[in-house]
Amino acid sequence: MKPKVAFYWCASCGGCEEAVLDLAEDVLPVLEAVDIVFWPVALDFKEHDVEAMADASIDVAFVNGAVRTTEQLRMARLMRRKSRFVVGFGACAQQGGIPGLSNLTTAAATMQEAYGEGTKPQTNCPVNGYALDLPTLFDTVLPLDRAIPVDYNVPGCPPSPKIIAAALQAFLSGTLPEPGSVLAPDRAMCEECPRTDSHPNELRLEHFHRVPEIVIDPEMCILAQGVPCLGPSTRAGCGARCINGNMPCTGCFGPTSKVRDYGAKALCSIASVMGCNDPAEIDAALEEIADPAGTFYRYSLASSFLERKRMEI
Amino acid sequence: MPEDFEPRIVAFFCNWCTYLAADLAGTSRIKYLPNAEVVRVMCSGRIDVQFVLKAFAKGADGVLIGGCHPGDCHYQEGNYKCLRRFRLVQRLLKQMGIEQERLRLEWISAAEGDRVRVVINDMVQTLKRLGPAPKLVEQAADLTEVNA
Amino acid sequence: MATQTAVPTKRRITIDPITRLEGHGRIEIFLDDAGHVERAFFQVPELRGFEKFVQGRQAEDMPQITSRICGVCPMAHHMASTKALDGLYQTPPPPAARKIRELVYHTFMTEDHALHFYFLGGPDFVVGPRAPAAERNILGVIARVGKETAGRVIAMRRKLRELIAIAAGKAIHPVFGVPGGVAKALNAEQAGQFRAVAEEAVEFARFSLDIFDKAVLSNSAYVDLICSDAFTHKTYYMGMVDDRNRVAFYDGALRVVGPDGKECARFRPEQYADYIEEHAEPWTYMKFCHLKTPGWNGLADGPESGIYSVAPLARLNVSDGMATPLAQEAYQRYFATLGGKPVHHTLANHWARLIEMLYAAERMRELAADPEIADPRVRTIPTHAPREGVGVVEAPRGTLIHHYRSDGRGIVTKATLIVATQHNAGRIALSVEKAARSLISGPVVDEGVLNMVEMAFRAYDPCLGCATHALPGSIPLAVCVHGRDGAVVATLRRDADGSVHRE
Amino acid sequence: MSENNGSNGAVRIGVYTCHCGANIAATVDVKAVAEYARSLPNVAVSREYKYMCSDPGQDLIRQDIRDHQLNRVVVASCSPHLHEHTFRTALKVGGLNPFFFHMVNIREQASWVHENKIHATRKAKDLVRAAVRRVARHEALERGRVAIHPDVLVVGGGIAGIHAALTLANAGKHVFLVEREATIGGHMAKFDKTFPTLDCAACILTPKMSAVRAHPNITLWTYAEVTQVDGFVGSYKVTVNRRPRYVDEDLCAGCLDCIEACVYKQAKVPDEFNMNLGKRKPIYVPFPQAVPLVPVIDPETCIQFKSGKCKKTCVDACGERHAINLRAEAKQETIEVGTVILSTGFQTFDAARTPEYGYGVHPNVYTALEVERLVNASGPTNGEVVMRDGKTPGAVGIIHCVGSRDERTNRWCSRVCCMYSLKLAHLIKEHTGAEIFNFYIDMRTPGKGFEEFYQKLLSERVHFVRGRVAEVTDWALQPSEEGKLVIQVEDTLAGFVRRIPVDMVVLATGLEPHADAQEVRRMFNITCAREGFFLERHPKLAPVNTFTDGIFLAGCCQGPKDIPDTVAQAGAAAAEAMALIDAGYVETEPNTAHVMEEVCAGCKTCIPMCPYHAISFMLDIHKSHINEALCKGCGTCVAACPAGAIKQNLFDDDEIFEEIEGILTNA
Repeated sequence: MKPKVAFYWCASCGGCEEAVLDLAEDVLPVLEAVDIVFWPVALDFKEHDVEAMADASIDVAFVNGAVRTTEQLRMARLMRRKSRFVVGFGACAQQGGIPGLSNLTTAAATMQEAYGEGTKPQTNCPVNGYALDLPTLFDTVLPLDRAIPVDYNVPGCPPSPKIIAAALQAFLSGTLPEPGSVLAPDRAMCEECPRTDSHPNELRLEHFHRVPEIVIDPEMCILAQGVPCLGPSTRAGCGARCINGNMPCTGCFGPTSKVRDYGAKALCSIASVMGCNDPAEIDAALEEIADPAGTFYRYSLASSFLERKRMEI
Repeated sequence: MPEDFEPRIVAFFCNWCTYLAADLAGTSRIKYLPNAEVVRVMCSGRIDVQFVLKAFAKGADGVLIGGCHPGDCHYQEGNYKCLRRFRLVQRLLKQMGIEQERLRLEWISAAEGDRVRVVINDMVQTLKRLGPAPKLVEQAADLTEVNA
Repeated sequence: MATQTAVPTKRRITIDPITRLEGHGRIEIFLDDAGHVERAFFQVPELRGFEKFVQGRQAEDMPQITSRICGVCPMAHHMASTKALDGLYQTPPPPAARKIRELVYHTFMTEDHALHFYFLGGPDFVVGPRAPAAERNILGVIARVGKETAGRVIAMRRKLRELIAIAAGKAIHPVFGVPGGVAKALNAEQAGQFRAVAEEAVEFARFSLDIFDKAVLSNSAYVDLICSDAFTHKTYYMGMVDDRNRVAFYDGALRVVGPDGKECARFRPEQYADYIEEHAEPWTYMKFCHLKTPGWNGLADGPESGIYSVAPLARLNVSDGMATPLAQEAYQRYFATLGGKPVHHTLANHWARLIEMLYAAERMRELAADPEIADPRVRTIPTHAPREGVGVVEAPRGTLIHHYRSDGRGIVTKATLIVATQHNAGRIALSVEKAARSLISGPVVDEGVLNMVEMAFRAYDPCLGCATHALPGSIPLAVCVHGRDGAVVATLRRDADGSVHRE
Repeated sequence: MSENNGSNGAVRIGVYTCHCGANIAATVDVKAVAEYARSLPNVAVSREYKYMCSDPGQDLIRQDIRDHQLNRVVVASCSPHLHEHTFRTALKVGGLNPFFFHMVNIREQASWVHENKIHATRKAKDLVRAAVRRVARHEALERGRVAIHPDVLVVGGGIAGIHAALTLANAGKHVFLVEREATIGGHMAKFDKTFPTLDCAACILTPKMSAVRAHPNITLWTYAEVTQVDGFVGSYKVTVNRRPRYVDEDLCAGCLDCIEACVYKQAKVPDEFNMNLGKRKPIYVPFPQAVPLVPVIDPETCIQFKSGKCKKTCVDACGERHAINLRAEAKQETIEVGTVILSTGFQTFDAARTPEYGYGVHPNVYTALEVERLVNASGPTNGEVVMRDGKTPGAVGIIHCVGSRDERTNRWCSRVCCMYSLKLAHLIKEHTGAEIFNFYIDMRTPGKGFEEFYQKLLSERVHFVRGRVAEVTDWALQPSEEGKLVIQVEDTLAGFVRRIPVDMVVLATGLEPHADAQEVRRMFNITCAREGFFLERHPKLAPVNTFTDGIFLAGCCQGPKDIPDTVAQAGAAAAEAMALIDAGYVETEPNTAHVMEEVCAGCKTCIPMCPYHAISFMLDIHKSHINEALCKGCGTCVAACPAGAIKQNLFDDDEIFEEIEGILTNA
């Protein structure tokens, strides 16, 4: 009997689904090998169909997107209950992703920004006699594993075809690593970076550069050029896609298993390779890292130790 | 803020300078406030920014880093690595809504036992003025809303 | 849930996992005592909040951050954002960089239009609106056009997306856009790959138009359907045109024509705020865009209502022609067939889309053949302090506006993002209500009705992915029919595979 | 013996809270702490005991390891710097790997620094909780061994350095003795007699000096300075800069004809060795018994160097030997040694910093060291105590504690001034029969024969006035004061202010660290105490050790002391060095870092982090590698590794995170 597979999405952009489609011809054999019991984007099964299933009757559920609304949380819990394995699929599920940057602000401030002083959407709004409702937003975006227990994660924004295929294969062949693992190499991206050899042995940066200021040499290690590249902090598996686009790694694959807080560690190592000792020189150099939170926690703020900005909510 | 608020400080002291200074303060019976609890590391260069943020995440009201004076590092340059990380993480803390005074870096040599007193007492006063570090409670509210 | 306590349990019936999962595109229909549609609502129930949390970010990070608004058309956001940075830093890209951007962008337009026609919009026509629901999906299309053609579609799309990855790093969430240029030059070999695939793409687009000819235009029933009143709205239209008022995707002026097809505005993208504004309703997170003149007069069409639409239908309506020969032929035939400009038939979007696909492919071919495309000079280093910038492109689904302000260090202080589906929101609501009104009478609602309603909806290819997560056009609808008392008379659902369910 | 590496079975922790007599128990509720520890997870045993470091205390641990199958131990007592080694040894003896141990410092960091028992106890509990969580993550470790290079560097050729060098050399160790001045001997060489025995300094020192010169195991470099020190215990790489003396030590026979032949017929240059009370020539030996007895040419004053127009009579005088080389240049010597003894000595307090005593204003105000030269038979006056005006003083005032025990200058007691003041009083009286007045704050004679010497002076009718002198002035208020220096002082015994006219004033200047002590300390990577003297590892348990393994202290660079103490300390330092050398190796802390190759992606971030070049990049497998022998365990690379691919023994992330959470997890 084919393994039962479910796909589900929370707060995400749809890129993870596109990434699955991008397997193109390759996805077909995989899809034939499994029995997809739930895929809102493509198939007609509804919540009560899932409710009706026996607990743990779905073999594996791939869930992408962060958890940001009560419904997403409720559905995530449902998937958890019905599935033997839940796999966080993509950066948003694993780390909160870019929507996690909302943790630098609040739902109220977000509404204010969008609608100003005028009419604001109401979660419960009678419109001339008709009762309509809208869901509520959390102030804090949660990575999937802070909403429900997650067995595995497939990293990336979006995950690369290579590791998607590998992950599906791992489930089909039952060759699974220990629970809690991230289904990608447990080494930093430099390993697969074509420029890694151009990183000098004794790198000491006196200055940092922001992208607009510098023409990035397409052959040389980007960090060595003074542009904060997070490849050294970031898990491999993407195939150095951004580097091949001649842009620095921004860390969508998250940390290795040895690092607890991606951004803190990335920040720590970037600061370590600085050359200057004088506080004034250090500060001058750091001026070029104008947005540490957005630079080091681009995808991982919601999964960081601090989780969100401390503020009145 | 409650009147009796006692700030909790996690202090990372390097083995060769600041930790010895604390020992000296002890042997000299110098009295200071009991709010700081010390984690000993061999060098301030060992202090990972993760440690600092973990401390804040776990409810520390302040984090104190003590290392050898510039030029005096037992390991030559570890304290400069520490300084660079400190300057950068300060910028991050600001964005995360954590007052920069809550993280403090002090050079205290093995001879400066009294400096330990001055720094810790002063930091405690600062933290009492700032009040407890804002804790992460709001998200729990989100979750309970769903469970309701 | 909070809302449950506020309103009796009947509301829960409308809360359907499908609509929930998609999170979006919920439709609520309320009937009067006579069982006629009194009111229908199209709701978008989520707010992504990008405009807020991008404040404080480095401006140069915006193209990569905002592409995460939508994983379906990330290139559109990436490009609009990159152009906004050009403006922010007052640094136009060097010629090669501009051409590389255009080349990649037209590659993307070709690929995205293909996706919609074959995977999403196609079934309605290729298979047929009245075909059994179970067949009315991509598999049905494959059955009709043959496996070999299907394979061609998949392969074409893959090649196009691989090209995008070569130039932009990634097809999903590209990285190559930087203020005043692109991060990476194309080498001669890569330009060659583009040329080769462009040839194929042109052929592929023509072939797709042929399929449309055979499957749709040769079928008078379909043509009647397209032209039927249920799918017709006389609204304003907006789209981007070049200096000769031909359809433009990457750059140009914004042109607005009225229900009568006459130009009533033509302005530079950065002036958008002088012409359009957003209107909020308490029952949806989606903001409705409308023209400042005549202004917001509720959900109505006609010259008195500021509601307008964008996307292929609109783009063809606002333009005087296409900039490439083959597309121009198709353009003329299109208006000849549909009775001249403007075309108000929502379903004509599908045809217009294919014409645009042909244009995109032809444009791709031109650009790939341009020797300057391989010029290594692809960056201009900004010398001005950043201040404010507006970037506008035509996304597959219509005009996309990114507008940033920053401080002197290039830290974003304010961002306004207007996505295609917001321009269309008013007209989508109209279409849904009109389809409902004209098709539903009495509580008996059958599948046909539902499919008609969805066709109206899907024709816009509403990339709710930009404000929601749904793949374009595949919005499974839940229609809840309420009696006067508000009690639900019926809930029907039309899902992506075309099947319909009554509950 | 077979050692439990802890891998077997569940974690079983023994927690031991020490009273340290009342040191801890007075301020920390030790019972409560032990009680609390018992409630913590994985804790199998929790005890409190009067003195954990005592044998019975250690036996407790050893016993419990056996009886309760403990595989982790926490001791809450004093600073790990004091007893970590003690308890680790106890574990080892108990059959447990010594690194399954963590020490909690509730004395220096709780009981001694806090007053409120509730707070101190709460803090102690927090720290114990943190340690219990931490120690559970500890792993079995082995100490590394570093071979000790048998050669020793002794820096400073005063009596301390001389004695240490000879002791080592006699034991067959090769010693490099480096002295900044042109001769060894240091301050002691300037003294006439030594207290309290009054035996002649030269008689006891000069034989040792020539013994150094003669000793086959000693390489003596005078007129030389250490300029660079690399490496660590066992193998220090040291660079020595030998300044040119322009007279070749190997060729010179010490006939001193060159000095005689100098175009300067009369010595015209102030003679530093004689505190500028005498004169020397541009080519000179500091004093007749100098070692090496090789002249130095002072380029500042030599005509040849200043104008190039000298007849170079010295060169002619040297003749066939060609020992004089006016073109000589500085020589850099690089040596490797396993251990270092610092005996860099002290400088005397600059009397000008106490202007009220008129030094430099009134010609007849002298420092003690100047008087040492005056009373010295080989001094500028051949032992005659005559003042600058040539007169012999009839009354002399000796002012104690100049630059000692003084809030405005140096706060410490210089330990030797009382005794040398008595000595000088005796000598001056002996030489001149003058009336001697000692002005003292307290008379400190805490040494063998010291008090007796004081009594002897009293019997010699030397006057003693207790009181800190207010000023020394030549402003006469009455005829008897005309032409005299008047010492104004409050006699705190008599209880009134006295004005005592004298002819000569001697300032008993104190001892202080060398001006460049800080540079030296940095070079050798050791610590200075607050006042600037080099800091010993422990005042009682390791008085000649520093915090840097293999570097030892002897003499006044560690603090003021007299000759007997200095020599004793020099012997001790030599013994410590020998202990290392004869052991042949030193056991290192296993707190080194290592790369987890399966995680390392070869990003090279770690490589510039290491000040010891312990990290290399292995091109074949494209990963970093840490040479554990070179790693000093600072952990900087561990924090810097962006992938978390480097572990540090004893300070691994797992351990430190547990400690942090432990502290902040309120029970």
